[in-house]
Amino acid sequence: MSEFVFFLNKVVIAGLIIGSIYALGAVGVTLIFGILRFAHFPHGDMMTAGAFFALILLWAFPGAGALVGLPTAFVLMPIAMAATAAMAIGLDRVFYRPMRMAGVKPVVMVMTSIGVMLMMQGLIRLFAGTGTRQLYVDTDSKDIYRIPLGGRDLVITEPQLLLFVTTIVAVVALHLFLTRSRMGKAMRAVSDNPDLARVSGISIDHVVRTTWLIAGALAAAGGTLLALDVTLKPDLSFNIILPIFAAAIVGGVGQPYGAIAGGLLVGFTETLAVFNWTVLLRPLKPLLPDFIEIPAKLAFVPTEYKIVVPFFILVAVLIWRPTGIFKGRLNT
Amino acid sequence: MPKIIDVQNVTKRFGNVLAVDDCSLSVEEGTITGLIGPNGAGKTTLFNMVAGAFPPTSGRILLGGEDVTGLKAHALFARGLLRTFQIAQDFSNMTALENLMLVPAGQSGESLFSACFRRGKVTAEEDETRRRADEVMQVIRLSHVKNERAGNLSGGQKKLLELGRVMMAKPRVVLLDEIAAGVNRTLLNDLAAVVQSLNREDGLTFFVIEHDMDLIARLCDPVIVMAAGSVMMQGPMSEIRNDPEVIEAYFGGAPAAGAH
Amino acid sequence: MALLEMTGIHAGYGGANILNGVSIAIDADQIGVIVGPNGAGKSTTLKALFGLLTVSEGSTVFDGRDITNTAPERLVEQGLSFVPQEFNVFPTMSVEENLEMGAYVRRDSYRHMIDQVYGFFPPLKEKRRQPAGELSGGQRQMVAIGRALMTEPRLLLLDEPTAGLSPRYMGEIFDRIVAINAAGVGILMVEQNARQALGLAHRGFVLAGGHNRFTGTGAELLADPEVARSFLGGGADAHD
Amino acid sequence: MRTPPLRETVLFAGLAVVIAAVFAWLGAAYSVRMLTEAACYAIIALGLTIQWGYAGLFNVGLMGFVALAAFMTVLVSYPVNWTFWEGEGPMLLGQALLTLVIGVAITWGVSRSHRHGVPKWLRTLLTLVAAAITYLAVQGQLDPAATLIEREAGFVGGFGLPVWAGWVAGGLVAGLLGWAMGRITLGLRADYMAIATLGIAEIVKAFLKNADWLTRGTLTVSPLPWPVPTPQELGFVASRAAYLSVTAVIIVVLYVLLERAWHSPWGRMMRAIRDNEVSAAAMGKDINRRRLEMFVLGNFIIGIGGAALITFTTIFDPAAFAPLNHTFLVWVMVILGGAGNNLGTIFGALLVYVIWTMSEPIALAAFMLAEHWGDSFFGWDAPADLHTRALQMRVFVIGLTITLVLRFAPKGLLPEKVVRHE
Amino acid sequence: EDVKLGFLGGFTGPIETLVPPIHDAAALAVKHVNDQGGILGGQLSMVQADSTCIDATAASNAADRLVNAENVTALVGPLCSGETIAAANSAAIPGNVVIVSPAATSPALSTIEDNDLLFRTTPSDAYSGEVLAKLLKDKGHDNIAVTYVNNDYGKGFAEALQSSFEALGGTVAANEAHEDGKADYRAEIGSLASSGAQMLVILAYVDGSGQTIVRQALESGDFSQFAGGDGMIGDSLVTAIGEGKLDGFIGTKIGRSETPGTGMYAELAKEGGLDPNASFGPQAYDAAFLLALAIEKNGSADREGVSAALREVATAPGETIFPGEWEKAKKLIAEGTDVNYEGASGSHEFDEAGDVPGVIIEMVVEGPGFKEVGQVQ
Ligand SMILES: Nc1ncnc2c1ncn2[C@@H]1O[C@H](COP(=O)(O)OP(=O)(O)OP(=O)(O)O)[C@@H](O)[C@H]1O
Ligand SMILES: Nc1ncnc2c1ncn2[C@@H]1O[C@H](COP(=O)(O)OP(=O)(O)OP(=O)(O)O)[C@@H](O)[C@H]1O
Ligand SMILES: [Mg+2]
Ligand SMILES: [Mg+2]
Repeated sequence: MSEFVFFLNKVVIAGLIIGSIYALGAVGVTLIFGILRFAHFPHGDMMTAGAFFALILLWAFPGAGALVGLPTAFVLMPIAMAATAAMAIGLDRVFYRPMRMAGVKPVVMVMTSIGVMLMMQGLIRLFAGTGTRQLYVDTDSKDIYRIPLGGRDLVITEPQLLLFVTTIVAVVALHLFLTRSRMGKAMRAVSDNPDLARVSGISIDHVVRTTWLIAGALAAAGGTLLALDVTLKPDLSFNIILPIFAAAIVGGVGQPYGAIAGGLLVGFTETLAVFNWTVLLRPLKPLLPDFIEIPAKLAFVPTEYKIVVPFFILVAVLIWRPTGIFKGRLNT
Repeated sequence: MPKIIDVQNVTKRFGNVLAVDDCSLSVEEGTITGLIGPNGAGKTTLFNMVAGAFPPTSGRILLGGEDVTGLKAHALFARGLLRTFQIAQDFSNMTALENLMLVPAGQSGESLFSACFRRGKVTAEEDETRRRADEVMQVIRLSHVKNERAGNLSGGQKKLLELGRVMMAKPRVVLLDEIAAGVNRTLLNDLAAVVQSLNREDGLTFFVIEHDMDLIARLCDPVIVMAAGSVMMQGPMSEIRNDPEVIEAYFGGAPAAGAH
Repeated sequence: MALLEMTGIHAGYGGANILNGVSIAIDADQIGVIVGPNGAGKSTTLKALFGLLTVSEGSTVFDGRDITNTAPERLVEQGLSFVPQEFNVFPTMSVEENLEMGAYVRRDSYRHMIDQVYGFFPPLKEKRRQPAGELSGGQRQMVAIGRALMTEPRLLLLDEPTAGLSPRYMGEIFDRIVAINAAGVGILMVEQNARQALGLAHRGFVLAGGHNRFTGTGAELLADPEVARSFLGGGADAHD
Repeated sequence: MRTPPLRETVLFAGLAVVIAAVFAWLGAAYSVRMLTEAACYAIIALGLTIQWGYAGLFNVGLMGFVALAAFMTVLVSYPVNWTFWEGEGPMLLGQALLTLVIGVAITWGVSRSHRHGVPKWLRTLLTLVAAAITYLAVQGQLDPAATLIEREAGFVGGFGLPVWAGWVAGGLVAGLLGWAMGRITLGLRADYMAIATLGIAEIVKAFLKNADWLTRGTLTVSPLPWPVPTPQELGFVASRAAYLSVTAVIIVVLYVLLERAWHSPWGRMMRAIRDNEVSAAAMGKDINRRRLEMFVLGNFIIGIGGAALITFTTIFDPAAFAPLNHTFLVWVMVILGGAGNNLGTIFGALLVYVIWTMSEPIALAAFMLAEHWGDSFFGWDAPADLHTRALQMRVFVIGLTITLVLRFAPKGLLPEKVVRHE
Repeated sequence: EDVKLGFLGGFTGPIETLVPPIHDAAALAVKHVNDQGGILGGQLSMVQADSTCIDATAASNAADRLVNAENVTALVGPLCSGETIAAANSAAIPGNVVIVSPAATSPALSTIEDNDLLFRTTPSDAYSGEVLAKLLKDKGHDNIAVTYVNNDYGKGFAEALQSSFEALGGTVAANEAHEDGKADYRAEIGSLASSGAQMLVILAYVDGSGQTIVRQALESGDFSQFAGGDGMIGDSLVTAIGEGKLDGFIGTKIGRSETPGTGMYAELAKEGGLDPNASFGPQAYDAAFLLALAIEKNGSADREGVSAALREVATAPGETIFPGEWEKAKKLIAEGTDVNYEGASGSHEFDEAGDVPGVIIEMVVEGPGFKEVGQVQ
């Protein structure tokens, strides 16, 4: 039993947490991919920027959290989300819109976005330095819930719970928005055929703004929650942009659910890849004949190969479903 | 006459849509066979399978007596089968002329080695190909836009380009999918004459999907009528035009167009 | 008063002008038909009218208002509606969603229009949940026309509406166009099935090489032997 | 002869002026180095332009090929490690290799067993089992061998052959990997292919980084032998100029051959496939074979360029092939120069590399200037960490330059030309 | 005559958080030189270049710029081992430039054919591993789990630690690599925890994976006892995790014997607004100071002879010079007296290979930060 709880902690919960982070990022990436048709590389830095906005707010209103009994950064997160969304829209105005107007190919947009990414990285470091920071201030303390269960604790922290809740709320809301609302459908229409969308009376600018709004806000949420749970570093998201892309693509480009599925898939493969199965086998020891020895370590791969496992799974999934789990869009 | 295309009990499903339903038909060598039928009858789907765009769910397709079910498009081209597309499929970033020069099979310059190291031979071949492409351009009246990007051509011009490819390739069998839609009628008359001469003089077999009854009546014998995924009837145009079932399904009760 | 008046339009796609002074005018209760050889600039005329490319010279007046170079999304609000010749459906959206997108600018209920379109094209009702990209060529054309009808426009622009439709639907489209027009909607369409189209046109325009070549009533153009020979597939020899 | 076209002339002249300025500012030794590195990148970029510009293949795994080719160069041309050859290592490795060959043969055989009436699901199952057993068996033999080699000899060393042989081997093996990878990923559409290539490249790099017995892993291998005399023998400028000539010859040869190919029916066919696969297939072009051809060829060239680059830096460090930076760099070179235009690609490689390296002194100089002005006009006391921040701003400078250039030349500086026959 | 030194460090890249304090420490030495009379009658300056830590191409390019374009007399070297080798082989050695790395710890550096140009002011990992093993064993830990950042530093350290620890009779239940910079290490911690060990040794960087691993291991309750190498020493670790939660964390830190120099440097650093405990800060100070001494001794800004002079000023015999004592040293050198620099991070008696014998300090977390316990024998 205690071994099973260990499994829950190390695989299920850990996979869910990291998967949710990836998913929050991937939803934005996949939306931008679907509607604006390019891979948005600065997304990770948008997540970082969102967390920095939260940090600034935290300095400004340190007591906000204590009022409701939640971490201050979380309470202030909606404002950070709004700020990041505004920033995303601004970036679009300055950098992407002119390119769109010139009718450039998607790959040129990708390169532009890489340029923007480098600029953002430079700026974040310029203003924030390279050190690590915490999003917990003295007035809050990070609650850690330990639920005793068969000799071992099931451990989950407050930011992790908030992360789950946020992810679920965000996904459901986004689903309703995309399938029910007029705007949501218009977004899909623009991604299908922008010219015809205009002919139908849809304002592309409006749709694009909405896209950035959603993507920016979700990125800020993802960044803030990740920083809350771990730490805030300037290179925080640069390191997770690859898994985020992987999640978006393997889920199916342009498919918000795909992003969720992809995020969780990548999250779980990361945790499963290095899980030591011996732990689960140990309790069976008495049942087994003596000559079978349980090895001390029984994992799919050694930890130094952990980073390749998600990619391995990705390639396998793509061979099985060439356009991702949720049959993504084909950019041609 | 031998059957050059022989479709035997072919079925195609897309999910729960039954697009072609146990369809059997054949095209005899040397004919211009028409294929008509209501929208959504499965005509294009049938063409796609004959041309190797995707395999049938079940059934067999023979080309010149050989079983070609499931072969890829390029392999079928090599066996002398060429198709045109209902929704024009041009190489939009290449010029109209290059769209045609691409077509001839067996160009030695298509091997990387020859392209790099056997320039003389390749150049000579190229000159010949270009000359032929220029001729074809004359026939389809696109000479004035031959150096325009194909993507910039008008809807009808793209259709003409599709037909131009047929003239470049000179295959054994040609599948024409609604070549007339959007083509100016005056020009169409000339094109019909080209098809007829390719058929009579060069012995090309044509299998033609068309909704323009004038053109069908003028070119095709026999005509096959498809409805709901399978063959409804087959015969010369005069018979079909007066068949009450066909009138109901296809001409929509009104006296057949083109009968005036 | 003319519902639509294009005068001396010059426009192009960035390079040389394709249109060199095209003029078109129809009244509110009229059907106008544009015919001409391939590449004459017919589609370009409609695109220029609908704000999809920049007009460099000339003006378009709709219902007394100058709409030259107005963005398409604005025009839809003003009661124009357009079926392009190519790329005229949203391929990954279902048939019904395509129709809903047609009604994007409508704030009132448009359910009745959807039913009307289904009534008009029964195959679409069967396929309402299917993505439009999986439809047959003719079915797509039905979706495209249906989408444009959703706003109940005052002026309907159709670029080759009958291309790819079986004779049955072609006949019905023409009947329908007459009916819509009878309800007071102006119609401007490009057609290659020129004889039938000109047969019901109040105004006919023959374009060639980016110019107006002939203008007149439908009947006048049909009767003109020169027009018939050069643009309508020959006069007498069409009956061979 | 035609007169050279205006745009090309102006751009290359401008670039020449910039390079001359760098010579004047930073001296010949450094400038020749920069040019040599840029030339190596130009070779890599030519490989990528074949894949992306010619064939529309979205390869973001190019650092995997570079790493592999660099490793092959080490294996072929690094001096022989006699301790390894005299020990038991070769024998143990031989056994592991034999096991691998047998295992692969059995797996391959099993995977084709459906032709002999074995049901498909059973075949899949058997194949997986055979593959797993092979993996375990090889692993079981390799582990002790690796431990032994690492302990006694460090790593296997090289074969001491000439450097050019290493480069060719590097290109060939990169091409071979491309072939295997292409078989798996070429069916995928651009975006999906991108992540698949990236994934496979990461796997290759992880292997190179962690197989210490083979590559010395994070301990790195250095100094790598050069194909021309080293700076210690000839001095910086002369030896680097010699190296630069070698890479320049490679570029010229590649350029001439690629131009020929591009303007022949082969090039036309590739453009057609890139434009519209469905239609190209209907015109009788074997899409998959041709794309594989392109992919392999491109990777061969990428491999050669990568081998040349790593040889030039004198160190093989498997951790150094960071996934993003270099991949971006080469992509930006291709796109900014003009995908599908060989001259544009070479131009882009030179220009972007100059920007890349100059961003640092420029950022420093700019900050210095700011400090100076701030001090003299406003009595501003510059923060102590100004220099470190300045260096971090280099990424900003690079990003800004990229976005600006793309903004004003969105199709690249020398865009692909539509081939016209007059 | 003015003299120019070069400073190479990974201002961008995986150790970008560590580099600024290291650079500032070297800059402090330069400041001391200039404040106390300058060098060779002129001023000492230091130019920087970004060597990125992981990217060998960028590192050798950056080194080359300093060597060939900036014409520096000597280099305060790159910090990661790979980039140090790259910089040395492709620019410094052919350019006859002395290169002193304050932080490259890989044993591979000792064996390079360097014409006696490559030095370092930090001992190699092999030694640190040995000492940490002994320390842990002495404290009664018999069963440990080790996780290291997968680079030359982490790997060399971990291997040395494992072999020494096992030689002392302890058990290394798990010894696993992890990649730096990931957002989450729960899976790795799980794998380590499954080994059953109670003590987790982390060989990583305090502002990188190290901090995250400590935090997540604490939160999950998998480990309660921690130890780490020099990369983990930094008060920011305690600040980030929370005061009191890490008490008892055992650390080792390279090279600051209780010579008077240590204390003097601590004073000077505080005066200059720097953290005296920053990883590799004292080593960087020493590297720059030593090079300044060597150049002064050599009598010109030329590269020729710097290497020999460096050995002279660093090693006994001679009048002892401590950090900050530039004026005194300058005077002694002018008089022709032999000097011996005893630095902030040790006495720097270079051996054949240009390495210094290690001095390892035991550190422990107490209250708000790390405390020195003393030199490990
Ligand atoms: N990829 C697909 N997925 C699902 N259904 C499809 C697909 N392609 C075609 N169909 C369906 O199969 C049926 C037959 O289509 P097909 O294109 O063959 O018709 P057609 O006879 O060519 O009609 P038209 O004259 O309008 O071109 C249609 O109902 C269509 O909706
Ligand atoms: N996007 C474009 N860019 C450049 N030129 C174009 C573009 N679209 C069309 N053209 C050119 O404009 C001319 C007129 O095209 P248009 O589409 O208006 O013809 P059309 O009269 O509608 O012909 P069709 O009956 O064949 O549809 C053609 O010569 C075509 O090559
Ligand atoms: Mg069809
Ligand atoms: Mg048109």
